[in-house]
Amino acid sequence: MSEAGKQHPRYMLVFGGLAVLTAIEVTAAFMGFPRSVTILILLGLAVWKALLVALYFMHLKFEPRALAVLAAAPLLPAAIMIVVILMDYV
Amino acid sequence: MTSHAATMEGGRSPERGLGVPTQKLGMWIFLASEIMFFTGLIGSYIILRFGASNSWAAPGETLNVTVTAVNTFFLICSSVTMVKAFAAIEDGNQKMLKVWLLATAIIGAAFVGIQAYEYTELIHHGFLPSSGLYGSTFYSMTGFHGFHVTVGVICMLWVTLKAFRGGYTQEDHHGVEVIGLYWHFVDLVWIILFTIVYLI
Amino acid sequence: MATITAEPTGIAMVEEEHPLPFIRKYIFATDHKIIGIQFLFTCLFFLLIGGLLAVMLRYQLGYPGQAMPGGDLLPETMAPGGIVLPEFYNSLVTMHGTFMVFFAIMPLLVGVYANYLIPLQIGTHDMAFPRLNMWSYWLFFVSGLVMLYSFAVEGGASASGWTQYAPLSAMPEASGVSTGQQLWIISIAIFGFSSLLGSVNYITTVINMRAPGMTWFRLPLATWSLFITAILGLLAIPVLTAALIMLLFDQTIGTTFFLPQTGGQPLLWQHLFWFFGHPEVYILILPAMGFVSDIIANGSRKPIFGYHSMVFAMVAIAFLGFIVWGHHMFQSGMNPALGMSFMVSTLIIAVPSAIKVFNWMGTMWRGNIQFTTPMLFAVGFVMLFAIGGLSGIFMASTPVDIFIHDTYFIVAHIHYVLFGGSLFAIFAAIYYWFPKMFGRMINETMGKIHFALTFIFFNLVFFPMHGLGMGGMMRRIYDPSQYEHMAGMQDTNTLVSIAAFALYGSGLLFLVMFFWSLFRGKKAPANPWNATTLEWQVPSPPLHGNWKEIPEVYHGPYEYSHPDMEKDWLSQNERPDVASPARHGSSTGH
Amino acid sequence: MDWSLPINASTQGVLIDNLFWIIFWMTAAAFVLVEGGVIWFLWRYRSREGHTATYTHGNTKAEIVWTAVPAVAMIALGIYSGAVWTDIRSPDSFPEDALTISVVAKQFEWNITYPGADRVLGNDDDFRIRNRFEFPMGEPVIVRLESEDVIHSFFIPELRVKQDAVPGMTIPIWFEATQAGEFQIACAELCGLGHYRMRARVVVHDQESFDSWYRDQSGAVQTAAN
Amino acid sequence: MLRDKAQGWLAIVAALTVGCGGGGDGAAAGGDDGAPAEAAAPAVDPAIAATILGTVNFEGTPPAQTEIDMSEEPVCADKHTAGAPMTQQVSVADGKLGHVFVYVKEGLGDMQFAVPSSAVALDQDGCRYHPHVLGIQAGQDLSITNSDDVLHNINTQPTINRGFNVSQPQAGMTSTKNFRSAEVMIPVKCDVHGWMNSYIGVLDHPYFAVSAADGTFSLDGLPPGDYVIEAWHELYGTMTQNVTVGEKESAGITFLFTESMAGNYVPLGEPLVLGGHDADTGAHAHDANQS
Repeated sequence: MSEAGKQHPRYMLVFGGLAVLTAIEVTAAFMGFPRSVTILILLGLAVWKALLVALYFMHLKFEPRALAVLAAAPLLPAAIMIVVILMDYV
Repeated sequence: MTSHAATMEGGRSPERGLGVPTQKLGMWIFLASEIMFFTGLIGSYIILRFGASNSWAAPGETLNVTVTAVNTFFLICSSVTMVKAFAAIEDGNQKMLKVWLLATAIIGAAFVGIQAYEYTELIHHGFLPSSGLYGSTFYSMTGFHGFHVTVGVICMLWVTLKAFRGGYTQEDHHGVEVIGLYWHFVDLVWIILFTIVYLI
Repeated sequence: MATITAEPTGIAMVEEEHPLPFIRKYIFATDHKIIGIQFLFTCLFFLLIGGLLAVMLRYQLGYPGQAMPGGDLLPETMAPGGIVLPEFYNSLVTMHGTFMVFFAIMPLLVGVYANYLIPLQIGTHDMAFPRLNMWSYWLFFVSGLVMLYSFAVEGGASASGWTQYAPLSAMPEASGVSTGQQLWIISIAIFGFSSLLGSVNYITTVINMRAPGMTWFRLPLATWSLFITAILGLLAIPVLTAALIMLLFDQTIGTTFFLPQTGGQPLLWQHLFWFFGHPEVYILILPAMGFVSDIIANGSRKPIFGYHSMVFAMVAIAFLGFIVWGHHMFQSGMNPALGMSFMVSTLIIAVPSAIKVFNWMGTMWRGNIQFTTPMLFAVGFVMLFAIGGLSGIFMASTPVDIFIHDTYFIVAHIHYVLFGGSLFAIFAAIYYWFPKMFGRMINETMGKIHFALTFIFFNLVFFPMHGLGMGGMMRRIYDPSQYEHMAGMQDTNTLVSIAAFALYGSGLLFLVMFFWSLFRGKKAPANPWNATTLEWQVPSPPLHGNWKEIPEVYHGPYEYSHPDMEKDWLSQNERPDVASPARHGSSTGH
Repeated sequence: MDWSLPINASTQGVLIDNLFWIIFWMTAAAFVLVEGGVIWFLWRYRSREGHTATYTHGNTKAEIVWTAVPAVAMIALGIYSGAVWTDIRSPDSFPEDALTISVVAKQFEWNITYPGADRVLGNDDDFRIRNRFEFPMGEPVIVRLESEDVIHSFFIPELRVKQDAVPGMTIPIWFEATQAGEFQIACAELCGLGHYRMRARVVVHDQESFDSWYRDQSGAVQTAAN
Repeated sequence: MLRDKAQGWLAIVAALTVGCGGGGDGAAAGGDDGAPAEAAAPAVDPAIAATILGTVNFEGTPPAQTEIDMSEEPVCADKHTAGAPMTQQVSVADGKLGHVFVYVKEGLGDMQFAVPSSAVALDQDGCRYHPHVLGIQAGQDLSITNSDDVLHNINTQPTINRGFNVSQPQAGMTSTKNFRSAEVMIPVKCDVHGWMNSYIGVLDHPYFAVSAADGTFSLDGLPPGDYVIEAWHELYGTMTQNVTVGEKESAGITFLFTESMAGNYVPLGEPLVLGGHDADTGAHAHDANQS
């Protein structure tokens, strides 16, 4: 909090980033790479965008570490859930 | 739990908690459970599609990616207007706060509108929730995201109203920050959804 | 961080000055104590309902196919001429489980005591979000009524077991229940949202609003357990909500998540349900462990044995709770290799539970044990929970589970944990905190009688069930006499049923006594049990806003029988007159 | 009711019962330790004149002991159970060229399809019998479980066999009966209002009587075919 | 199904709004109450009433009846002292076909008929339905009895009406139900005894009959007029004939079913409107019948 207030993160830069990444995504999806590659690229980009939103728009970058940890905590059970259930099918 | 360090050394601890305002902390905890909710939906989708290896239409075949891409862009815009609004009130700029909040609400509404249009189109072409697993998962995931956006828009209007009444000051504007967190989270979920539902 | 406690303090103080109108004080109350009490009364009512359902289904099992006394009051579609119909029996089984798990035990532990205790034990004025707290109660109330109402709709209440295994729960044509089934789903979805609001409140409050000096390792174990429970609920229940929504859609708008015809996966329901369901099991036991820890330390006049390992054990249980769900699915057609890994994690989770049992024994060891009613129930908890834990090892072992899965062995196990465990702890808690909540004591003699009856009849009901299970009697069976291998079991079933009626009777006795003490019990002092935690430092019942000024905490929660002290307890906010027990406090365990 | 498992009539039953009794004695010991300890403490340290509690916050050594002991016990149990589980359920444990029978559950009956003379399922000499499951002892049998509507569970107590039948899945299990006799299939998973009597007759023959029975049945099919 | 769903949503709304009022009122679970009393019938003057007498003949060899194995249900098996029970689907006695549902399909215009106060009985005896095929008027009581001391469940699978699936675990149990609207035919089955099945024809007039073992049937008390008579059989499908009867006349008709008709499309639960078959519902009914 204390960092913010006077000068803000460069929101417009982040916005540009998000827009560009989205554009890349949409094109990449139809470039006809091998499926696995496409999926990898798309997921990578999606995560990147998500991080941009979380770190800058949601200010996680400027919050106490503790809050970031708290925010990320659910990702562990979430990952466990999906991975383990997938293991039942493959 | 992570703040042992801060509070473990005995005696009194001047600084309790995470050093985060209660409202913001509450919202973050709420979002934690939202993550699990969407994991339930998205996880099922992943398992049904990739785990149980059911046949799926290729991207763009059933769904109109172009329209949705535009819609995605809208949602991102609304996130920007949202942070702008927050920045404005941090600077104590009441006028811009109102402007940006209003913009956010409107763009959010537009997003819902376009999604509604998309649905009607799809239903018109006979793609229904009852059209196999594809329909089931698609409508459940996007539907519940849309529901979240709608709720967001309503809260946003409420916050905007309060802003017009001058309810927020440079010192105290938790309301704006909290709704902002929710809004960005919904945006974040859409980023994931757009990728795995429309593009993959 | 002025904001942290500023605004609740504000509220509290303001309301001190001009008291609220009745409706805002007692009906749409935002005071955590009133809300806790609202939960208490509502849950006792649902406990009564759940018990009644159990009595009815036990009657059918004890006297298969015979007309149930008073059964003819029920409509034709449930019990023509008082004879319970199979489909109604299935509803009874389902709703008994549902009411007990969702509307009795869980809210009794969390709704009542998280609300009532947390702000008092951590030394603050109220919850972080009093209004959300109010919503949490009223949503719970509505969901309960919806569930109750489902008995009255055509086709009756849900009959696919409280686990709602799809596709039975997704196919009205298979279960014979459509509306009741949908009401079940909706009710639990509302319930989920209510408990979400609760969790957010409890977690925020504990993190941000502890009194000065109330460090993490000075929190009473009750608060610790409620905090961890809230986290479990926060992360587990949304998954159930998502699954419920898919189930509802399968029922109503023709989706096919769990219907195999178009590739839907019945097992996906089980995975999602138990991903919620197993943490849920710990939601149902962790707070009980917390209460019992407080009460045993108090009843033994001795600091809890191994405070830190108690905390870490709970954290370990909570975490492991998320990776053991598959042990409900060993025979479900899940990949056997996966079964193996789930077995391992399940066996490992037995260890922290064992640690806690031994620590409670360690606490009693060389203590100065008071035979108060709460203490009796707490010790009862330890003895019965131990049995439940041990019988759990049988089904954790996958090969043995092949035989005892879905038999009465499981029923015995779950009831030793949920009734012998959770409910005994709830009784202990009610007896222990009743004076604080209502400013009156429960008559000790009556309490001891209630304990004796409950303890005896409980074991008479549930211990024989192990035997029934070993004999191969399946769960959710309307009439065991239909099978050759259960031919010799009728006597036991009848005995169990009779004991069950008696157990319900002793429950009613408790209610009578409860309400009698509410009005006639003798006035309670602020600290009737000479306890050390903060809630006992305010008058009974505490004033609105709890504290005139926020107390300051100097040491751990269980400073009993400190050698340098005159009296045998030292409350957390007492400045030690001689040597500082705080040093002992912080040098505990490791 | 006597406190015992039903008679055991299968090879895997032996493994399961042994494991059951091993766990029984382990837990019995723990049971005596805990309950005995609690009762002893209750009496020994009861509040009375001149008796005071000892002020202690715990003892690390003790903690380590009662963490390590259960941990070791559980791990040992896990390893042993794992071995047994593999013998019974792992795909490689399935016997070659065993008699393969298809069992299809539906509300509220068991339809058993036998492979017929050629001992191969899925051709026209198969024959189907309702609620009657007959097979020889001393020979491994593979059951391919399916369900038409909801989840049922294929449970034969005396053979220590239990496996859910899940619609949309074909789940193979195998077992080998060690003695002839008549038993019952019980449905162990709530499947609707008829769940409580969704049962079928199990007849375990000795080899010869099975062969003759089997010949009659498949013969009947042949004649019906022509 | 669909009706269920719609009804389900209604209940959802109800529960969320009024729901709080709910609770004890078990009576509401009573289910079907009598259908709305219909307008008093224009009494068909017995003086002029006509009759249609008929026979259903069968040509060819009926499918072999197979034996039902009731060995796992002694209670029922013991009731079949005279030889083991056979499948009931086709009953042919020297060229005559039984279990054929014959009814007036068209010709009554919009005449209204009173609902008889007497109940139609469906008995379950020896794990068989008696009768195997029966007709009933919309709104008329159907009283279902269990004469076996075993569990039976009566699982009706209508297309138009609201179905029910109730159980009778003991001998002597009776439940009374009814169907609100005309539907030919409604399959009935017992899931506990896979071989048990029956068909119920629901009409909003009293002119229907089921051919006896000797193939005969009669439709009495008809007002004079032109009629389309349909004969329905669960295996051989339907046939129709046009008949004209004058005052006090009694016309005779015969239907001829043949072996070759086996496997014909058997209409179930099709709306009884002029203009005949509606392919959709037909197909739907068919599926419903399969499942």
